[in-house]
This record gives sequence, structure tokens and C-alpha cells, in this order.
Amino acid sequence: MDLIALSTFTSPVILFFLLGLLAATLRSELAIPEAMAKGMSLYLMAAIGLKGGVAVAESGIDAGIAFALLAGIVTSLLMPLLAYIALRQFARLDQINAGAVAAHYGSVSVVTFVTANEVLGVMAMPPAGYMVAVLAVMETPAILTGLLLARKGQARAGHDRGELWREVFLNASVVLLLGSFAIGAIAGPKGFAEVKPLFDSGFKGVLCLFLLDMGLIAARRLLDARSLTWRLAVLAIAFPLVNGTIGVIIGTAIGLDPGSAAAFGILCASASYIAVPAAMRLALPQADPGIYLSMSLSLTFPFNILVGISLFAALANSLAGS
Amino acid sequence: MDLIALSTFTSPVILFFLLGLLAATLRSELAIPEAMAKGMSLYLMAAIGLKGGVAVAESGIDAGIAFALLAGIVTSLLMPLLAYIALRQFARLDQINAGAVAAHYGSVSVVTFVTANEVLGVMAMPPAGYMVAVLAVMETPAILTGLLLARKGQARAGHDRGELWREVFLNASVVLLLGSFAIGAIAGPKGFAEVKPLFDSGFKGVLCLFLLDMGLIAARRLLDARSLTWRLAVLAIAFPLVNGTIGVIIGTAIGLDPGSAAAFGILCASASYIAVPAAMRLALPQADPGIYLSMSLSLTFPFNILVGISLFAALANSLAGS
Amino acid sequence: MDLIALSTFTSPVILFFLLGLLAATLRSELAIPEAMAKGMSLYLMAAIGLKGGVAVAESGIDAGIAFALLAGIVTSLLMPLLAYIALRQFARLDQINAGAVAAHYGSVSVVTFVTANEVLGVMAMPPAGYMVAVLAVMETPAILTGLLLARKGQARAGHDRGELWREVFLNASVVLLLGSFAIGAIAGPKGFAEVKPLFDSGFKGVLCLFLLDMGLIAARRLLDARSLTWRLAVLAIAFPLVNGTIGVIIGTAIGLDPGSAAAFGILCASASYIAVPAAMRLALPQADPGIYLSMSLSLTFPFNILVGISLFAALANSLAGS
Amino acid sequence: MIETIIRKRIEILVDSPLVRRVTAEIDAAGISGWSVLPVTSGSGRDGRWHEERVTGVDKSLVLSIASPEKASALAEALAPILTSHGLLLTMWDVEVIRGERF
Amino acid sequence: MIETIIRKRIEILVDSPLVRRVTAEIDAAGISGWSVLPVTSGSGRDGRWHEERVTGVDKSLVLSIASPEKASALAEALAPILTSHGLLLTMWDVEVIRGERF
Amino acid sequence: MIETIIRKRIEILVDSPLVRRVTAEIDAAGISGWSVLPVTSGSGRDGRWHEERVTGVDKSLVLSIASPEKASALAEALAPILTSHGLLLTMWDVEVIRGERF
Ligand SMILES: Nc1ncnc2c1ncn2[C@@H]1O[C@H](COP(=O)(O)O)[C@@H](O)[C@H]1O
Ligand SMILES: Nc1ncnc2c1ncn2[C@@H]1O[C@H](COP(=O)(O)O)[C@@H](O)[C@H]1O
Ligand SMILES: Nc1ncnc2c1ncn2[C@@H]1O[C@H](COP(=O)(O)O)[C@@H](O)[C@H]1O
Ligand code: NA
Ligand code: NA
Ligand code: NA
Repeated sequence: MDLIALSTFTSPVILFFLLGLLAATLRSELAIPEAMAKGMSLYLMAAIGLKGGVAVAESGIDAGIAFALLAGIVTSLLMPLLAYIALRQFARLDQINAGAVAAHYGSVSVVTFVTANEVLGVMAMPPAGYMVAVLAVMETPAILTGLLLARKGQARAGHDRGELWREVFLNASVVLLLGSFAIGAIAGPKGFAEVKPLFDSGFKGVLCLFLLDMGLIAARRLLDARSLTWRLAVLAIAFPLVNGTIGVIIGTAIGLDPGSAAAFGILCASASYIAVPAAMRLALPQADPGIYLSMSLSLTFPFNILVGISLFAALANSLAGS
Repeated sequence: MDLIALSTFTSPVILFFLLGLLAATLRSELAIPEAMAKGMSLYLMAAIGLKGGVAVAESGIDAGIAFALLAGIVTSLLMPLLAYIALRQFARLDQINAGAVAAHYGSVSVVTFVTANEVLGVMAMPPAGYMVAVLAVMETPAILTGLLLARKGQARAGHDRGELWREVFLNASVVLLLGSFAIGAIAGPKGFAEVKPLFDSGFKGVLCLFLLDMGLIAARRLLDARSLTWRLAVLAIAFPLVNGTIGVIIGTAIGLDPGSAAAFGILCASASYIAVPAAMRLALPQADPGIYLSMSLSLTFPFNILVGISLFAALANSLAGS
Repeated sequence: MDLIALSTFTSPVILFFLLGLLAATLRSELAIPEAMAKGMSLYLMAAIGLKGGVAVAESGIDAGIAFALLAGIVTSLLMPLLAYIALRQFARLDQINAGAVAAHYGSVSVVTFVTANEVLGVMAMPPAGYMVAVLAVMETPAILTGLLLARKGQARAGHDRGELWREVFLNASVVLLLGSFAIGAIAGPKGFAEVKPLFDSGFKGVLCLFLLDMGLIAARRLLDARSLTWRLAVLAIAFPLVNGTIGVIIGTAIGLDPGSAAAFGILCASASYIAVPAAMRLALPQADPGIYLSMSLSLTFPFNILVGISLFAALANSLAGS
Repeated sequence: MIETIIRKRIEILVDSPLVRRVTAEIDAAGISGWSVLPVTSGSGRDGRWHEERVTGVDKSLVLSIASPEKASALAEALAPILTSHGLLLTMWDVEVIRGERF
Repeated sequence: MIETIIRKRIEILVDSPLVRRVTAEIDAAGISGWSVLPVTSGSGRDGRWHEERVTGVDKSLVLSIASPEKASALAEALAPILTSHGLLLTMWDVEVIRGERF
Repeated sequence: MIETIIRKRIEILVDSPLVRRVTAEIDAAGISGWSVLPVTSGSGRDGRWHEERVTGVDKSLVLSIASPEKASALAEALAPILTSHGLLLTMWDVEVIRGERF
């Protein structure tokens, strides 16, 4: 564990994230052009999708995949309930904001998964390729639960349905992740070889620059955060700990290998800050982005990158060991 | 042929293009930031230019080059005539729009050529390096023919001449293609070695992402296309078939190797959707982009990528065989 | 020297710069999207910083570093004085503009250093890794001197102090250079290995495209330059010659190896066109960007890239030889 | 002297994910067209944001030229989501040259 | 109370390849300057477009502050290409502070 | 008929490095918010520039909606740096819907 944590903190990937946090805290003007940041996130999703697909093409499909996908959808649907109760009771958040935040914690963070993938690889416990598909299917179900919670007992403003469903089920990241996953599975190792230099060799370097940007954005949000109470801050750390632990246990229970179980834990522990916020602006515009983004992006995301990943990896190992 | 087609459809490059078409058809929000798309197209042109130049530096210059360049310029000048007649007679298009569309089909599509280059390489029939120069010289002559056809018998609004000539002869892609072709020829294999990791190894991966974007744009245009009639749609498929066949025959006739003859066919079959539209906005603003872009970008481009390339490769082979 | 110069002019890096100059002079529309240019400059700074840090992690720290850093700060502080006098006496520039221009020549150009690094590497005299840190510390001191010169004897408008200091000491390039330098030093060769494909292999290729853009911007500025007199043009060439020679001598005097001494000369010869202009807009808005940018970007920068680097390399060698 | 027509210029500052909603209303109002401009950063009751398209909370500026009647029809149509979705709608009179078509 | 001057604010929505044409006319009209803003998407008679700079059919917004006289001189100068090139020119009165130079 | 309020629309064209200065003044004037739009190129007394964010001399457009009182308060506050820093400040009356909060 110590060794792991250590190696984590000397990895350029993590160090660039810390640099971003530091630079923003010092109020430096350093900024990554938005088009570049967006481009890098598309690249990361395409690359992780391809790799996952290729891995599946190599390993072939087994029952494990079905279990993992099912577990992913169910947890994504149910986890918001847990979060919702805590947000209402402990943080005394109103129904709408509680529902919005809950949706974020039921969903997942692509970059957290990508980073975990790298770290777990270094720790010789790489997750199974199909975990990328699990990542994709976990992104949206939580949005439905969150909306139901936020609107229960209210007449829902139905007129923007179409927009919302498109945003939810065809949102860019889901389409790109599943699409490149399929491409990887079809092209297989031979087909992947031709594009490997870009999508494999360049991967970690791009991740460095992307995490630099994430560090900058996360810290800036926190500095400008107005609506963040200490109770919310506490939950932003408690959620990943609890959800992550539950995730690792479920993962191990359904028979995933330690690496995949750890990855599943990370997925449960992570909170969305791309797909869900966009959906919330459409469906719950009254909810305050100052709350859900500060929590998911400025607190939970750094916590998972810096602590969560190593933590759940260790947990998965010990569970597997026992 | 079957084998080829098959291998084509399992290549990530083509699969990403299909993904783009599909995502846009499903009305997904997936989009590549414009600056990134523009950057990738500059990269692709610089890379293809460099590689062509290096190849020429290795192979040395022979008469073939002169023939190919000449053939390119002449076909680019004359092909619009054929297209113009068909557009007027069969599609009953007015003079101005017919001239504008004709210009597009006389000119070429860089990305179609780049993709063909990759596919032909996989098929062990790589085109000669100097075909990049042919690509560059074929881009603009057609614009002149198209303008003459569109304006014949009319007083031409001469006051934006300067602008137009700059746009036509110094347009970004011509300058970048010829420039990096020259750089490749001067630097040679040794000089190229230092930049190979970016311009060679990364190439196919970037092409994947670029074709993803092209697929998105092509399909979206088609969905929003208002002025596209079935007669125009028919021509958008007929033109590449006819022009491409003519091109392969000419290429073989002037003694190009099968790979280069196939590439020449692709160039004739392809239609511009970058240089020419921009020139038309300047010189023929009354022409409707809804017509020429839907045809060249949304129909001809996908047809060439998915069918044309394999087709003309096979044709060039059989002609060479006979 | 001839050989060097020759190899310089057949290197793609330089050839792309020349292509940019040429294209802009011909008034071609060729342009690199701004977000891409910005992204490439961030990439180049991160990469050069990392490499420097890794080199230091390998070589270890010695007294040489301390000397070099000190020399860098002092020269950056003092060189503006020399420039200021010449600008006032010879070019008859008013106090404010003279101070502004002087600040640019005391500071440094990152891209010039990066290019020099590559060229010196090819010449088997790579600068020491810590020269990146020297680069970083030389960027800002000159701004202070320049401001003092421009404002001496005047009540300074103090109200934008905070902004200015942040701009000066936490400006993006300083933070990114020092940050990635530290990351490289911490991660060391082992950590760097994982990101090497992006930050090392891709480096020269990106530098090509970036210099293409620099060539375009430099030439366009020159063509639109209104306030540039022949006396200023003379100084824009004289400054790098004089400052560079002084730099090489100092570098050799404090015992730097030839490569590092040459690099130090380049740093002294180069003029800022990113950090300093931004700072001037804040602190000396009355100064005319048409003057300081035309000089540093359109004349001094090309001179250093095309002539300066080889020149100071040769000088450093001969001094070391003697 | 070239003749001009008075038209309404409507500018709507809106969350980017909502742009489709707004432009759909513009089309529905029978207005001849619209244009979207990017917004890089801003600050309001919800605090500050900067180049955060990555988090889907950035804004866009939708601009449209229309006749006074169509303009107020559009305003009516957008009224229900104006405050709920934090739209910022401003409009004013402008002279349009050759503006018959608007 | 700080004094202001009334000037015309002209905004011209134009195909990006045509920006040079328009700014040349602005310079010719003796107007002190201009600024160009990006436009990311739009819709009109020719249908919809989105981030298609790649196909050279995107638009830019040219904005210029000028005296009423120079403004209408510019309008006159642009008249011939207004409809032919599908320019969209709007102008209105604005208060400019320290605007003597415009 | 939906009711509208008259507000001032202030647009300030400013060097990007100075945006923070300007928005700080806007906040200080107690105005509810602001938005920043990118500017890609321009031309003025200092000559022409194009996509040169890399040299830190590019411009941004700061836009803010405020009550007439706050608007002129802002103008007063910016007066000292207006000419010195080459700011270009224009403002005009606009109708704002549901604009009580501005
Ligand atoms: N009424 C309008 N308001 C704002 N922008 C418009 C309007 N009509 C057209 N446009 C813009 O002008 C472009 C060309 O319009 P059109 O010439 O009608 O095809 C459209 O794509 C829009 O970006
Ligand atoms: N009359 C004007 N209308 C619009 N923008 C202007 C005008 N004058 C200057 N600008 C903008 O302000 C910048 C600086 O102008 P100047 O301070 O005159 O050098 C120019 O590059 C333009 O982007
Ligand atoms: N008074 C204003 N003027 C200009 N833009 C504003 C104003 N108030 C809010 N905005 C913009 O609208 C966004 C959301 O504002 P709000 O709904 O108050 O959180 C802000 O981030 C700004 O980009
Ligand atoms: Na989760
Ligand atoms: Na063709
Ligand atoms: Na210097």
C-alpha cells in the first residue's frame, strides 16, 4: 500500500494533476485552451474504448461481462438513493439540489477510471477490457433516479423530454466510448496495431496534460465556490469511501478479478462532472451547479485520484486474498 | 476484391468514419472541436506532403512525374465540362449552381486521397510519392473552368479578383501540401527521421479521429439538406464512378504503376469540400452551398471512402494485369 | 560552421519556419488555429521542462547550476539597461517605448531556446538539463528593469500592482516550465519513460508545426508593421549579436560546458514575445506593441533561429577550444 | 442615401446544452434564421466559470434579427423557461440594410 | 458625470472568406478600426451549419464603431455585395466614452 | 404581452490580459454579472492583429447588463484607464425580459 501510494505520487500523471491544483491555488493564469481540453478528452475516451474492445477481442466474451454490466447498471440506478438520503438528512439540502447531486454520485467519471486503469496496470493488476463497457453503461442510469428523486411529488415539466433523452442516451461520451469499444472489438489486435502509436503510446502523456487542466479547473472552482457548506464537503469525501467500498465488495462478490473489482469500486466511488451536469442544466436548471460541481469536481475527483485508487486497489487485493 | 473490401471494413480508419455517420444520424451531440478538426487537417496535409517529398527524394525524379502532373492539371481543367453538361441536362440545374458544382468535381478531396493512400499501402500497391504533388496541382484548375461555365455570357463582377486569385492559388492546402512536399524532398529520409514519430507513426490514428469528424459533418449536412433532389443524388454517385474510371484509364495509359493509377482515379473521382466551397463563397456567392456541399461532402465523399477506393484499386490492377 | 549551418537549413524544423515566412509574405491564407498554437506551446514547455528535470535527476545537482541561475537572473536584470541606452540614443525612442522594448530583450524566448536545444543536440553539444531552469528564471527579472526605466521620474499608476505581480511571477510559462522541470526531477528517468512517446518522440514534429505558425505570425506582423524605423530594425539585429556574444562569454567564464554556454548565449540573444508583451499591456499600455513585437518577433526571432544559434554554438566551441 | 428598415435584434445568453431548445423556438416563431456566438467565461449568481465546456455549464450567445411582432412572439414563447433556465434575453431596435427578408 | 458621444455601432455577419473584403471597405471608409468575432453555428435560408470552418462556409461577425457619416458611407460601399453575398448588416446608436477618436 | 424593463447593455473591448481588471470593476460596481466573448482579430491605430493570443496582445469583449445608475458608475470607475489602456466602451438601452435582477 505504502509502496503503491508512493509510486503513485512519483508518477508524472499524478504530479501534473498536483501542479494544476497548485498553479490554480496560486491564482496563476495558466490555462489549457478549451478546444485542446475537449480534444484530449475525446482522444482519451476513444483510446480507452479501443483498448477495451481489443482486450475483449483477445480474451473473448464470458459470463463475467454480463454480470459486470448488470451490476454496473443496477448500482448506477440505486446508489443515488443512498446519496439522496444523506444529502437531505445530514446536509439538509433541498429536494432539487439533493436529487441533482445524487445523480452525479450514481454516475461515473471517465478520467478517474482512465487514471485508475493506468495505476492498476503499473500495479500488475490491470482491469478486464470489458470494464470500459461497464464504465459506459454506468454513466446514465443514475440520471433517471436523480431526476425522479428531485421531482417526486411534482408535476414534471415534460416539454424538453426529447432533448433530455438524447442528451442522456446519446451523449457524446457514451456514444464515443461504446463506439470505439465496438471498433476495437471488430478490428482486434491486428487492426489496432496500425493506430497503436497514437492511441497507446501517446496515451499517458496526454493524460498528464489533461489532468493538469483538471487540476486547474477543480481548484479554481473550489476557490470560487460559494454554496459549498462543510457538511457537503464531508459528504464529498464520505461518498467515494462508502460507494467505493460497496463497489469493490460487489465486484469481488460477482467474481471479478482483483483488478476489475478495484476498477468497479473506483467507478462507484467516482462522480460525473461532464455528462450529468449537462443533463441537469436541461432537466433541473434550478439546481445549483455551484453545489454539484464543487462536490464532484473539486473534492471527490481529487480525492479519488490521490487516495481512492490506491485504497480500493489494496482493498480488492485483500478481499481477493482472503 | 472481396478480401480487400472486407479488410477495408475492419480497418479502424473506416470504422471511425462509420461511427461518425451513425452518431450523427442518431442525432447524438458528439462533435469534434473545430480548432482540433482544423489542426488535424493541417497535420494530415503536412504529413502526406512530407512523406511524398521523402519518397521522391529516395526514388528520384523521372518523366512519369511530368506526365502525371500534366495529366492532373488537364483533367482538373476539363472534367468540370462533363459534369456541367450532366448537371444542366439531367439535373436541370441553373447555370450558376451547375458551374459551382462542376468546379467541385473537377477538383479533389485531400482526405479521400490520404485514406486511399493508406488502403493502397495495406494492399501492397502504394502510390508513388509524387502523387501528392499531383493532388496539389489538381485542386485549383477546376475552379477556373467552373467559374467560366457559371459566368459565360455574363458581365463578371471583377472587383474581387485579387481576393479570388489569392484564395485560389495560395489557398492554405495548396501552400501546405506543396511546401511540405518540398521540405520532404529537401530533408530526405535522414532529415525526415527526426520528425517521423509525429508525422508517420501518429498518422493513422489522427486519420481515424478526423474521419470520425468527417462522418459527423457529412451525415448532419445530409439530414439538414433542403435543396438536394434525387437527380442530384444520382449524379453525386455517378460522377465518382465515371470520373474515377476515366482517371484510372488515363493513369494506366500514361504508364503509372497500378497503385499510382488507382490513386489518380481516386483523385478524379473525389470532389473538393474545402478549397472550392471557400472560393465559391467569394466568386459565386449566389450558388447554394446546400447543393454543392451536400453532393460532394455528404454523398460523394462517403461513397469514395467506402466503395470507390477498393473499386478503383481493383480496376487499376486488372488493367495492369491485361 | 558551414556544415552546421547547412545541416540547419536542411532540418525540417527550420524548413517549416521558412515555409511560414514565405507563405505569409505571399499573403497566403494559411493559418494555424489559435487553440492549436497555444496547445503546442504548452506542450513544448511541458516537454522541455520534463526533459530538463529528468536530465538533472540523472546528472545530479552541482555548483554549476547555482552559478548559471545566478548569472541568468543578473543578466536578465542588467541587459535592459544596455538596450535602453541604445534605443534612446541611436533609435531616438521615447522613454516609455524604450523601456518596454528593453524589457523584451532582457527576457527570453522559449521557442528560440527549444530550437537551439535541438540544433545543439544534433551538433553533439547538448546543453545541461538545468538550462531549462535558467530559461525560466530569466523570463521575468527584465520586466522589472524595463518598467523602472520606462517610469523613472514619474508617479507610477500603482493600482494594478497585484495583477502585474501575478502576471510577472506566476505567468503561465514560468509556472509550467518550473513545474514540469520539478516533475521531471521527481519522476526521474523511470517515471519519464511512461510519457516519453508523447513528450520526447513527438517533440520535433510539433516543433515543426509550431515554427510554421511562428513564421506566419512573424512575417505578417512585419508586413503590417507601421511604427518600425530602419534604426529600430538595425537594433533588432544588433541586440542579439551583442547580447548573445556577452552571454556566451559569461557562460564560458562561469565554467559551463560549450553546449550550455551556447544555450546561455542564445537566451541572452533572444527576446520575449509572450510573457513580456502581456505584462506590458498591463503595466505600460501606452507603449506601442507595433514596435516591441515587430522587433522581437519579426526580426530578432527569425535572426536567432536562422543565424544566431549556429553562430553562438561556433563561438562557444572556439572559446572552449582556446 | 441607402434605405434601411427597423428590426429587433434579440440576443439570448443561454447554457450551451439549451441552445437547441432556444433555436427550435426561434424557428417555430417563423424567424428567418439565427447565429450562435461562443462565450468563454462569465460570472453571475452561480459564481464564476471559465472555459468549462468540459463540464457542460458554459454559455452561448444566440443572436437573431426579426420583425418586432416575431420578436415578441419569441419572447412570449421563451417566457416559461426564461427564469427557470436562467436565460438572459435582451432586445433592441436596429437598422437593417436590405432587411426585407427578416 | 462622465461625458459620452453618440456613435454608430455596425455589425456585419459575413462568410469568413469574405471578411477581408468587408474590412477593406471599412478601412477605405476611413473608419479607425474593426474587430472580428467568431460565430460557431447558425441557420438561414441555406439551411443549418455547425463549426464547419473546415468547409469554408462558416460566418464571422465584423464589428465597428464609427461616426454616423462614415457608417452610412460604409453601408453605401457595401450595398452592391450585401444581397449578392448574403451579408447581414445591422447598425444602431451607442454611447461611446472618450469616443472622440471614432 | 410580456413586460420588459429597460437596462443598459455595456460592451467593453479590452486587451485579454486586462479582462480581470475590468470584471473586478464590474463586480465592484455591484453589477449582477458579466460574460466574456472571444475576439479573433482586429485592426486599429496600433495596426492589425490576428489570432495572436500567443503574444498576449489579443482582445476580448466583456459584456454586462446593468441598471443605468450602475452602468454609469462603472463608466466612472473605468474612466481613468479608458484611454491609457485603449479600452473601447460602448453602451446602449436594451429591453430585458424578466430583468428585475439586473
Ligand atoms: N435572422 C437572422 N438572424 C441572425 N442570423 C441570421 C439570420 N438569418 C441568417 N442568419 C445567419 O446568416 C447565415 C446565412 O443565412 P442565409 O443567407 O439566410 O442562408 C445563417 O447561417 C445564419 O448564421
Ligand atoms: N472603431 C473600432 N471599431 C471596432 N473595433 C475597434 C475600433 N478601433 C479599434 N478597435 C479594436 O481595438 C483594437 C485596438 O485598437 P487601437 O487602440 O486603436 O490600436 C483594434 O485592434 C481593434 O480590435
Ligand atoms: N448582468 C449580467 N451581464 C452579463 N452576463 C451575465 C449577467 N448576469 C449573468 N450573466 C451571465 O449568465 C451566467 C449565469 O448567470 P446566473 O444565472 O446569474 O448564475 C453568468 O455566468 C454570466 O455568464
Ligand atoms: Na459513482
Ligand atoms: Na475530382
Ligand atoms: Na534576452
